[in-house]
Formats: sequence, structure tokens, C-alpha cells
Amino acid sequence: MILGDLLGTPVHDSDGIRLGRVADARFTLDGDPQQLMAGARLLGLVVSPHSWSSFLGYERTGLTQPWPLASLLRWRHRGSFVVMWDDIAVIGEESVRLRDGFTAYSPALDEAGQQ
Amino acid sequence: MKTYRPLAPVPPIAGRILDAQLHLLDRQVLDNDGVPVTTVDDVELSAPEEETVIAPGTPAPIITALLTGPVLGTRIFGGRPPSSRLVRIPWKDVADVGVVVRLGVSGENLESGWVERWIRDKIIARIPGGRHDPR
Amino acid sequence: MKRVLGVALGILTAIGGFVDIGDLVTNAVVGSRFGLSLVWVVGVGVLGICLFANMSGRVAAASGRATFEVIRERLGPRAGLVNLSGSFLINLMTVTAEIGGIALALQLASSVHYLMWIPVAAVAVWLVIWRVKFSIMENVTGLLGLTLIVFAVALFLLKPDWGALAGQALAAAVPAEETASSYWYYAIALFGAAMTPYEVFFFSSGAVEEGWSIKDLIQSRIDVLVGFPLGGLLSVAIAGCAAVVLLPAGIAVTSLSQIILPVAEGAGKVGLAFVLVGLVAATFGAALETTLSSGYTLAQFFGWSWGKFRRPAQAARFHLAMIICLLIGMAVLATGVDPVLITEYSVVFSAIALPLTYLPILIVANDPQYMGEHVNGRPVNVLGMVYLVIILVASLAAIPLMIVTGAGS
Amino acid sequence: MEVPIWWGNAPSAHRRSLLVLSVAFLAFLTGCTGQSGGTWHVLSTAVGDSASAIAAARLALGLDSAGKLTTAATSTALDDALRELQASRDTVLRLTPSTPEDRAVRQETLTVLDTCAAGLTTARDAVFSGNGSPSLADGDRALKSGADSLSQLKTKVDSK
Repeated sequence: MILGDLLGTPVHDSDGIRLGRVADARFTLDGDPQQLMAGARLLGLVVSPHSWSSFLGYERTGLTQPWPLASLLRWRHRGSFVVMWDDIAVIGEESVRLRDGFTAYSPALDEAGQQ
Repeated sequence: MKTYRPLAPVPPIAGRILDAQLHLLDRQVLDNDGVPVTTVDDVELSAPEEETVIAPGTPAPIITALLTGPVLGTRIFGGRPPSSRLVRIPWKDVADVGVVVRLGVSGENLESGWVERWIRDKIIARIPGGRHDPR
Repeated sequence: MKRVLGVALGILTAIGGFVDIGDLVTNAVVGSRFGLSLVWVVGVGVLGICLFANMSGRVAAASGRATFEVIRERLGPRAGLVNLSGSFLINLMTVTAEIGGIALALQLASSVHYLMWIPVAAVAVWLVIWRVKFSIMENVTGLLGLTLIVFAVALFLLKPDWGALAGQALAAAVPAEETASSYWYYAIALFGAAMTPYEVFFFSSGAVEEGWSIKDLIQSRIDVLVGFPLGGLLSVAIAGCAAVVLLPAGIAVTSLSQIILPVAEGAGKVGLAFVLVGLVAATFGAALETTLSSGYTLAQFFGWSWGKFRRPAQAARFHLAMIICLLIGMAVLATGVDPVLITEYSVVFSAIALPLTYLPILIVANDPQYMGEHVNGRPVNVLGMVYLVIILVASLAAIPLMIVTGAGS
Repeated sequence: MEVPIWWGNAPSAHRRSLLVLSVAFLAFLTGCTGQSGGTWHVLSTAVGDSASAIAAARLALGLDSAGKLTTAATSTALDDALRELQASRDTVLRLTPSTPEDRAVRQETLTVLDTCAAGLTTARDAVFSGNGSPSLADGDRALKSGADSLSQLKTKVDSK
């Protein structure tokens, strides 16, 4: 499938309650070391309840400049969280459904934009 | 205003982390000589197109290819080109992802470079001085 | 010694390269209608362009990424495309105005009608882009553009009442025969002329063309911080000449031939010769910069290979795009539309489009992922936010003012 | 709350109402300027622009006779003045006056503009003629009379 289709898809929990939209997909480079670079495995999805226009990622980095833009954008992404691949039950065009009792993790990355 | 409880951090992972929007999509792609080839217009995953119920324990999808070409238009205006029309750069050709994506192969043989090659061979190289080195 | 020479050269080209057809026309129009009462806007604009060019130069040097690559990455393809369309169209308008400017200047020198000069000017611009080395191109046009200092010389030779001029500049009141809305309309036009977005595309792409690293940053900072303000003084001299000679005579500038009259009055035929060389050099230099900028913006958005440091065959789409832009500019001018009129609109549209490029640069200049330790300091950010507000206000007010004043007529 | 840069993701209903609002605003503004575009306003603008063009032509001619301007530059300046005059004349021609008074003043303006154009042509001939006929002084005299009639006309039109 194409990542662009997944981004912006509504996310529901197992009871069908809407949690937000897919704002981003998080990958980890821990795959096949035979290639030039390790394979990229889907680790989980970043879900944002208010806006999925998350390209600036202020909610994930420690950036606070330029004030007040950074704070404003961070506020727009308040409440966003990460769900791991293991907690995803269904991926479809209309909806991503999570498993019962999924864990919401903090979307934070470390200061260099990495975790 | 609703307050949000602090969330636990993601469990530590061995490999490097890439958030697609932040670190991969729309980045410039350079070939092994540092010549720009294209941008990362989209990314293809090893997951089926249609609605899929995922059995517990299913291995996570991986990135199979970077996509370019017509997929940019559909990403902006909506829709999706048929799978046969996708222009792919296989993930195995990617050497590094930083503020640019570096390939480990020459751009000369990539499918994504045909427009550039066509314009070069049919127009620019035919104008006198088209191959002149400005330095 | 070589370093000092490099800095001196950089400053001189920054001065000579600052003034283009937009600055020439807008400053002369404003001087002939409002005297020096709008001179404060030039100050605001020059400080703005120093800040903006310095930031984009630093982004280019620290990350190796030029402005439009960054815009696409940060805003995503959709908002990025809106941004590209706006910036590209305005840039194309500026290309057209600059080529028209070269032709008008050549008409002044030869009395051959400017429409005859347009193909000559466009082909010359293309040839230089096709063949001439980047640094030579930039330095020659910049140095020849310095002859526009004759505006300042002429102003002294005209022996104006300096007290009255200073009074106009400091009191900043709307003249009796003009309305407040046209005063503010021209304030935005002057601001747009000083802060044209293409200067920033060109500056950041030029930094990549010349392979700048962080250690070249200091030189670039001096070039900008000294060169642009001195270039701004040239703008003020142009407005001053118009205010001293044309305003009392009741001449509201509508053509390039009127802009040079004060120089002829102050400095005679010698001054005229200098000003004609300066006009051709300044518009020619700006035509090169804007044409390259149109190639840069497209290539950077779509990820094409670009740059004058490559053989044309190694950046085929980039060169083809510039050829097409020059052809479009020629076609527009061939309809007989007045280049001065295009210029007057292009500076206002530049002001309207300014937030599109300014905001992403401000954001990226704060991102350690790109900048490492070279992120904006706090004073730069405070100034940056003040300018963001100014730029937004100017951008939002421009179209209503354009309609109310009938584009300043 | 909408931040202006996120146009790509604003809810579409929101965007539509924004569009309607801005169109209405533009229509309102155009309405404002539409009212002021009456006959006398157009005449006043045309006469003012022409006066500016004639003044520029006189300045150029003066500099030429003082030896400070080349023939090429002077003739370009005169051509530009003539072009501006013609543009003003075109706006006056497009007027459709309704009252006899409007019609009379439109006719008067056209006559004055034609005198000015004739003056510019004389000045142009003076710059190019080698034998001093017409002389630069003739040209300046023609332009000066044009400028005088323009300024009388301007007072009349503006008093309205």
C-alpha cells in the first residue's frame, strides 16, 4: 500500500469511537543488514485528535522557537499519541481500528529529532 | 480546556527512528554522485491495498520503495495512480537518510530519470555549448 | 589580503545588485509624488531583507538546502504547491519587468524603440546563463550596477535644501494632494521592492552554487549587513532626486525616461552616461537573477538537478524551464504592455507573496535537524517575529488598498 | 481557530465560507471605487496626468537646450510624454457624458489635449531638425501654451 493513503485516515478504537487521524507513520531501521541501509519496519502510527497536518512535528520535538509559533503549533497537536503496530487490528481505506486495550504512548522524539 | 495525562514513552528500540512526514517524505533524493534525482513523493509499504484484518503477531510492514512521478499529483489532488504506473526507487538502493536521501546507485539507470534524460538528449545537449563545463 | 578583497568585492556586488527595476521605478514614483515622506519604509525594508537573506543564507550554508527544497519539505506538497505557484508567477512577472527594463534603458541610450531591444535583451540574458561562470556573472553586473551611485552624486550637485528634505523624511506626513490610502499603498510597494522574494531564492541558491560552508557565513553576513543598507541608500538617492526635481515640477513618474531627468539636470551628459550604464547593468543583473530564480524554484520543488555549476546537459530540465520563462516574458512584452506598469504591479504582488517564503525559512532556521548548532539566536527570533507581523499586515492590506486606490493612480 | 498557513487542511465548509466572505469583501471594495469614477473624476485624472507629461517634456527640452541631455534621451522622453497624453485622451474619449455641461467640458478637454499633442510634435521636430526650424524655443513655447491651458482646465474641472 501507499503511505500517502494511510496518512489522514480516521482512527477508531475497538468500540468504534473516533480517536483522531493518522498524522504520521513511525519506522525503525532494524531490518535486513544485507542492503546498503537497514530495512525500515513500521513501528507504529502517530495519531492526532485535532489536526493531521503534523509536518512540522513540534509536538514530537523539544523545539520551542520561534515563539509563539512553536507553542501555537504544539497546541494544535495536543493530545496526539503513538500506537504500536501490535495494537492495530484493521487497516482499511476508511478507517484504522485499534485492538481492545491498546496502549497510547507519548509521541516525543529526542532533541535531534530522533528518539 | 481538557487536560491530557502524560503518556508513557515508547519502549526503547534498537534501530534508528524515522517518522515518515518529518524525516522522509518530500526530501531531496541524490544519487551516488550527489546529483539530484527527484524528491520522495510517497512511500510504498509491503501491506495489501484493501482492508485487512491483522492477526496478532503478524510481522510489521516494511518500506519496499520510494515513489515518485505521477504519485505527486495524486498526493496533492487526491486519488491514486494504478500500481503499474508507480515509478519506484527500491529501498535496497537507499544508502542513507539525512536531510537528504542518498542512493547507492547511479541516477543514470533509474526509471525515475527518464524525463530528465529525454530533455537532455533531445533538446539541451543539441544546443551548442550544452555540454560545456561552466567551471 | 585575499579575504579582505573578497569581502570588499562581496559588499560592492551587494550594493550594485540591490537596486533593480522595481526599486528604481518605485522609489522614483514615490519621490515624485510623496517626496521623502516614505523614506522610512526603505529602512524597514532594508532591515527586513538583511534579516531574511542572512537567515536563508545560513540555512543554505548549514544544511546545504536551498529555500524551495525546505519549503516543500516543511509545508508538504499541497501547501508547497500553492506556495510555488504564487512565488513562481510573481517571479515570472519580475523577469518580464526586468527584461522590459533593459530594453527601455537601451532605448534611452539609442532612441531605437524598446520593442526592438526585447529579443536582444532576452537572448543576451540566456547566453550569459548558458555560458558564463556564476561568480563572474554576479560580480560584473554588481560592479557595473555601482555606477547608479550617480544618483547620489547628482543629488549633491542639485544643491537641494537639505533641511527641507530632512523635514520631509522625519515628519513622514501624507502630502496634501495625495490620499492616505495611496500613501499606504506605496508604502507596501516600497516594502515589496526592497524585500522582493527572488533576492532570497537567489541568495540561498547562490550559496549552494558557490558551495558555501559555515566558515563562509561571516563573509556573507558582512556582505549583506553592509551591502544592502548601502544599496538602500542608493534607493533613497533615487527618491531624493525625484523629490528635488520632479515633485516641484508637478511630474508624477510614469516612465524610465523621467527617472533619469534629475541626474541629467544635476550631472549633465556625463551623469547621463553613468546612469544609462547603471540602468542597463542593474536591470540586466536582476534579469539574470530572476530568470535563474524561476529555474531554482521549480527544480528545487520537484527535485530536479539544478545549478549553474553543472554543465547544462546535467541540469536539463532546469535550463529548459529558464528558456521557457524567457520566452513567456518576451511574449508578454511583445503585446506592448508597459514594462513600468508591470513593475509597479510586481512589487506589490511581491509584498503579497512574501509570507509564503518568509515563514518556512523562519521555521527551519530554528530547527536543529537542519541547522545543528547554528539555529537562530533569541534576538534574531524576536526581530524575526516582529517582521513576520509586518509582512503579514503588508500582505493582507495590499489587495484592499490596491482596489481602493485603483493601483495607486 | 484557524492558523492561516494550514490552508491545505482547513475543513472545507470553513474554507467555503471564507471564500464567500472574501469575495463579498472584494465586491464591496470595488463598489466603493466604482462610485468615484464619474465624468469629472476621469477628466480631473486625465488633465492631471497630461499636465505631468507636458511638464516632463518641458524639463527634457530645457535640459536638451542646456546641453545636458542627448538627443536619444530627449526624444525618448518626448515620446513617453506623447504616449501618456494619448492614454489620457483615450480615457476621455471613452466617457459617455449625459448632461450638456458634461459634454461641453469633455469637448473642451479633448481640444486642449490635441493642442498639447501638437506642441509635443513641434518639440520633437525641433530636437531632430538640424536647421533650427522649428527651433527648440518654438517647441518650448508650444509646450508652455499647452501647459497653461491644461492648468486653467484643471482649475475648472477640480472646482466642480
